[in-house]
Amino acid sequence: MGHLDDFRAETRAWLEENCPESMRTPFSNDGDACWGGRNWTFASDDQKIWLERCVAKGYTAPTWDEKYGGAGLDRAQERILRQEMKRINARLPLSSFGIWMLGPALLKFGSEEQKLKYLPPITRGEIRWCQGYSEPAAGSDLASLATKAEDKGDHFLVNGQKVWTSYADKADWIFCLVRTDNSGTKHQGISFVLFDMESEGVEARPIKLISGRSPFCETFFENVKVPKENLVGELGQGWTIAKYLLTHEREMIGEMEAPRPLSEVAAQTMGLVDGKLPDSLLRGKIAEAEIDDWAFKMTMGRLLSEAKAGMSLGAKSSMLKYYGTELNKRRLELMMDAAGQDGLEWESDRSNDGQLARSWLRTKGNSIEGGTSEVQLNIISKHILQLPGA
Amino acid sequence: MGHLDDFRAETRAWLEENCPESMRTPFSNDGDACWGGRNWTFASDDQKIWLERCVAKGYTAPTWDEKYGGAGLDRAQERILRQEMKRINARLPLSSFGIWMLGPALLKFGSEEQKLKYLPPITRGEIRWCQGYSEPAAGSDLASLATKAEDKGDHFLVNGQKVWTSYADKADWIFCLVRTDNSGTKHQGISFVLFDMESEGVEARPIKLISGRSPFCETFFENVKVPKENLVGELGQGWTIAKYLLTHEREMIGEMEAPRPLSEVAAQTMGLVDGKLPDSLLRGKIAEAEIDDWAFKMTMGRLLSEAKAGMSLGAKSSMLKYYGTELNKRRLELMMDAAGQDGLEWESDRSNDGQLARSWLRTKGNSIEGGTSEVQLNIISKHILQLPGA
Amino acid sequence: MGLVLNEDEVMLRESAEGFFADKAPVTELRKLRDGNDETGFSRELWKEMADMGFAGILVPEEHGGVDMGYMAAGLVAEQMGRNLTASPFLSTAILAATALRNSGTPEQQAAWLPKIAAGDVIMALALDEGGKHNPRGTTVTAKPSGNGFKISGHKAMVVDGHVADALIVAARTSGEPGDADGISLFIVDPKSKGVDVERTIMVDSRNAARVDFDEVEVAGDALLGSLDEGMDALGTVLNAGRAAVAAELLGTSDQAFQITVDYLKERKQFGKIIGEFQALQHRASHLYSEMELCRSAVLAALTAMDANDKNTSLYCAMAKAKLGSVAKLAGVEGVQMHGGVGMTDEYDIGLYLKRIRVAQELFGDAHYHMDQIASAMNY
Amino acid sequence: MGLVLNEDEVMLRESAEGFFADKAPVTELRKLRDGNDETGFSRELWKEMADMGFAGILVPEEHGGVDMGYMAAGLVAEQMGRNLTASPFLSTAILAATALRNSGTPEQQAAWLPKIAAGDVIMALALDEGGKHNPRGTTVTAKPSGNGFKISGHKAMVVDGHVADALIVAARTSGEPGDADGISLFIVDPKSKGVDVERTIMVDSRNAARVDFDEVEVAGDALLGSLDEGMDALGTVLNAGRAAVAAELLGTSDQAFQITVDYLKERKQFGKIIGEFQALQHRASHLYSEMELCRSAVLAALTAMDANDKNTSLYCAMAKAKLGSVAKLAGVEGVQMHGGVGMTDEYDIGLYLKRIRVAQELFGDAHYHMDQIASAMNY
Repeated sequence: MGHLDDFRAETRAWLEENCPESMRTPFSNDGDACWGGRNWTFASDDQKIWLERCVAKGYTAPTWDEKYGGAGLDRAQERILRQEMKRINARLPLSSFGIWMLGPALLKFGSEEQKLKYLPPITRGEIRWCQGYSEPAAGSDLASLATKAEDKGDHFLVNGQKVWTSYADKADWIFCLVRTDNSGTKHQGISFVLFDMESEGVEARPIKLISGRSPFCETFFENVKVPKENLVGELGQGWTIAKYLLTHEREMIGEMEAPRPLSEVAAQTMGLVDGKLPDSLLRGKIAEAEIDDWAFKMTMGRLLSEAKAGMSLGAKSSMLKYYGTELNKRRLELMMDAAGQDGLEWESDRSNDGQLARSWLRTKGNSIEGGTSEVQLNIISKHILQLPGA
Repeated sequence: MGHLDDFRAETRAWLEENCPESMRTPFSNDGDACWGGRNWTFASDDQKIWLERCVAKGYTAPTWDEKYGGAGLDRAQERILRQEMKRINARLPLSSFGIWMLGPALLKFGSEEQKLKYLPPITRGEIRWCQGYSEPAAGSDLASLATKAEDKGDHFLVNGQKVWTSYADKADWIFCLVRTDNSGTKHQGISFVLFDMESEGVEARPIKLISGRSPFCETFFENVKVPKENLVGELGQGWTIAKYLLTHEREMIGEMEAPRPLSEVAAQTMGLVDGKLPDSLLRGKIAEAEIDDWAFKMTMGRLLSEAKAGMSLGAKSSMLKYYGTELNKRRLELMMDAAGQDGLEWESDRSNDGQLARSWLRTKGNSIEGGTSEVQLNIISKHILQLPGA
Repeated sequence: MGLVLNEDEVMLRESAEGFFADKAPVTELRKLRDGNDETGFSRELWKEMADMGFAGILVPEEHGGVDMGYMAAGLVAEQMGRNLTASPFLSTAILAATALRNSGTPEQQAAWLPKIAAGDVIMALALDEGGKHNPRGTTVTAKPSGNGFKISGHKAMVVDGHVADALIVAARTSGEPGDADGISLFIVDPKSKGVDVERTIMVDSRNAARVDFDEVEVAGDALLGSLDEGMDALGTVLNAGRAAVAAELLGTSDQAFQITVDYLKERKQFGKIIGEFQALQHRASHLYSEMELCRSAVLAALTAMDANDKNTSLYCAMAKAKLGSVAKLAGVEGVQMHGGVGMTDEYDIGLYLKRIRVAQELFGDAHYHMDQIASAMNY
Repeated sequence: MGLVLNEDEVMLRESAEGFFADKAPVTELRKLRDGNDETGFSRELWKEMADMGFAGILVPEEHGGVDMGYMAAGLVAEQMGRNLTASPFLSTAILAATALRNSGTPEQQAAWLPKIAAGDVIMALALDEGGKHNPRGTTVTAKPSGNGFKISGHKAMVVDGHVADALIVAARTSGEPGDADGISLFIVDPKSKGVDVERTIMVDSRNAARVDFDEVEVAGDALLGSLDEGMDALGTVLNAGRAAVAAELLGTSDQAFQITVDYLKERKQFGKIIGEFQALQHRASHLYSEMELCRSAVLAALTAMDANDKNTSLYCAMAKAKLGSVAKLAGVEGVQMHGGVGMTDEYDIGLYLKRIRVAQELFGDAHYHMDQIASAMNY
């Protein structure tokens, strides 16, 4: 383990030296994240410096190979890096769908040219990506997508509409599922293509959510020309790639960590009487949620260890997605209960512009996006319990 | 209302005069009920006297016409009788499937001869009836019953098997659903027949339940001859009669009243600390259950009033059946929680032979018998919410 | 209790149904919100509600009201709930009217009740101070000063407080926070020196305010009801408020349920109408059953109010608790069954979810009432 | 914590799996029950379990045990739970062995541990007194008397108390019921004068007893652990008991779930296998998810026991709470999904429901632990 101990010491020293003070505090709101991209404006000099230093080390995508802009770390080293960053509360230098989603897909399904072309700019935060999966008529039934890409010799001609494209209005490029063939089952004939959002015929319109925010868009494609070399994997292999990414995303969503113990938030909000929360029923529900939170974290740890030991996670990712998102919804309901009337303010400074209420509303989408809870339960029924007709 | 006031005064006086002291206490266990029948042994002289006096007044079936052994009371009078009996805690003089189930069916679908033949012995507690509906392969899917009755000229020849026949081993006669025709849909070709359990070829075997009791039987019919005049209603009308009775039964099961407030039982079992139940979470769940109990009773009252005002109860009986039985299950779970380890004893005198535990186990059947909760939810989905494909 | 509406009540319900669907549907709330309306409600609508008799629904006839009682008021509240109608109905027609008719002096009644009935005045109850409902916890003080009192302290969640012409303020005239005794009610002009009103825009786009009192002087005749015994008067006001909010929640949650069922019949996924999926059917049918219980609970509470039944407080608390719980379920299930579009501002279901959150908190959430009920029933 | 079994543990689990499925399946419990067996368990089985090393699984090697630790003990308990195996494993191999190895004098260890490992002795913990678990509420007293003590009072739910060769009794040597301090543990011979043992047959057909102590004299060396500080020793014993019962419940509820899923795949209704009904599928899948969390909770608690982690008490409490809740759900859903046959004694699911009821109550139900956890975490 000497090699790892050395790595830890080096990493700690490097972080101590290079991570600016102001980058050592948790994100206080959505605006604190650094997403990069052609039109990115840094929130502060420190944000810029921190990104640049991490890019130079390959730390925005630590496990990717160095030729793709990564640091070439193995899993053990990556964990150490994460631990050391957490130790000083270092912010994530770059938030990126390119790193979290497109990257893994390209690494597994892309050609070497594609990897070399797309991955380095992603790691440098130069190109911001968005994901074009869902369509209005499809919803949970992702595979019934209708956006079509016609073969026009050297390019595809893309026509159709996507919805729930996260930050499409701010993204530079899109990775997109399109239908290249109508003849087989709905899962066949789907392909995975990449194109520039500045291409002629692309329009992104933000959708206003119940939280008052607009992180998603409706995105329209009218005769968009996509060069053939922008196809990832084989023609018709899009569904396989999408499923791979969905499993990946499901795990990530399931993993979203609760920043502070619920009981601590509640105690601060309501105050304690004789050392106890004054609402004894809420106290019980909070204890129940914290027990579940603990058991859920233990489960993620266990399944991760099993995965490392070579057992496949498979459909269990659906269980994590289902339970994690429902638990998070419960968590925010309980926080709202604890805050009571104070948590209902929407626009005041006092409430940080209704942050709690907006977060509460935002969580309602957790069990819908990335496959609804109902879809996850269907998957468990079919693939794990093997119930007939599921 | 003078007429009703008079009736109340008369009834009160009659009860005062005629109800023996020992019949003025609640049933303390199953054995206290009087079921009557050919082989009935009265638990006490008082039980016998009380039955005989009620029979003479027509009070075992108060709303039935006098010629059928009833008292010919209208609904308002019947309510007064019930109130006055409750006032002195008078026991039900006769528990009878004949009165609760067969009677209403005969009154609606039977011929005049059948009414005159069967109803009076029912009101006198001379013939004890059981119900032959469920079959092993049918379960919730009642209409898929297979017990067949072949037309042999002057009689039907009945062959098949029933299950969940309550007290079939103790009953004198059975009212029974049989298949007289296989050619149509499964709901067609079902007929409703009556026959003597002493007929050759009838055998009833008690089923031991998880509660340790055996109120139900498996009942076998091998070449049982049933005279044709024992058919109730038309040939093939059995399903209509059965549905009528099920709705009736559903309302009755939904109506089963909780004898004592849960909170009172819990306070007695656990004791109070500073005037509160020591388990604050259980206290909250009990309050929740009592609120639901109240709202459920209010709902039964409201729907009853609506029914009287001419609005049809219809599929709402499924809602009552579903909610009432699930609530009762919750109630017994909470009583077990309150009793803790003391409630787990099964055979001691202290625990009255494990009465609480056995009652708890018994309630698990509430949401199964008379149509499972799932079947009730299906009915609500289809007939009330009119959801497609339900 | 029959809990079945009589002919007059059926007529009133139908007229309210038509009125609110026509004059104040959900699109009106959106207009007020998106136009950043200063008041958050429509004064014209309120005037029309007065013309319909709704503003004076609890005001005695001699003061110009129609005096139809709580069942009637509840039927109106239910329709407002169904349409998410913003108006001072709760604050003025229910809470203030109840306080004045039960505890006001003849002079106070003559001064305020006719104006309430005419829709000429808006009054607001300033009771809660922190995040959770806690009447006994009142810390705002009213100290004797000359012939009157000086009021100091802070109130929050004062519904319609930012547009009120008069505030009914609960203040402590003796005892300590936590005591039931020692609270008194005062009618305070918000334009008085030392009163500072801050409008708070809530998640449901409806109206509330925080109000600061800095040594606010009021005359002796500002006292509403008996000195130190304000909890008695408040008891009835809160019963009325709980029953009315429960009735509103009945309308809100039932409508949320209805639009969800409609959506289930319309939306297709995996080649099926989603209403065909049994898992959703069973959840919808469960919610239907809960809604039936809710309706009975609300009717029972309103009936008890009108009959001045000895169980009134208990029934109002139980109805508020039951509606609080079930309405939350209806909101959450509604959004989930709508799927992605349920998260968009474009669909109405989210607005229902938000209003339910606020209303279930008003005058005590389900936990508050369960605790109170258990204590009242000695367990 | 990886929470993944190592090779030794996998081997142990497999051997326990085979052993209990072979020697002590559910039919054995039925035989003991229906034959009105006097002891309620099989002494031969217990002897065989000792031969397998299970009786001495926590006994140090120098005392003849295999000293494999709590993870190992939990794996055995899980398999016993799966088969509803009745045996003195919990009372003797877990509770008594933990108490003795942690708090016993060398003499006490030498006297009892080898016999425990050999399966030659049964010991029972006499702690609870009323319906609900409440160690601090101990009212049984032990008063100084000569060189020893006199014990008086009543104990209930003494698991295996009717067959025990020795009782470990928690008694108050100072302080008042409710105090954590002032409790001491004693090893008491049930054949002593003044001890009255009544076997109580429980809903799960398993063994417990009520024990009366009427001025029972014990010598000074009967004291197990420190005088007045018995709660320290008890703390570890209860952690072990909670982790072991949680592990047993994991086996019981997982098996209840499995036989239910099997039934769903087999039973036909309305022309369909009932497992095709989506409403049942979703409920089963939810339960599956809960079972996954349960497995992690149990493994985490057992791992903490073995590592003597600072969070051991917390983890054991959380595991017991979680298993208590989910196992109840598994039992209730199991019976409901079986429909009518689930109500019959012929099918096994009812036996699982019954055992779950008893086990979830042992050493504190979910409410008890939630309350304790909240207090421990300062809220």
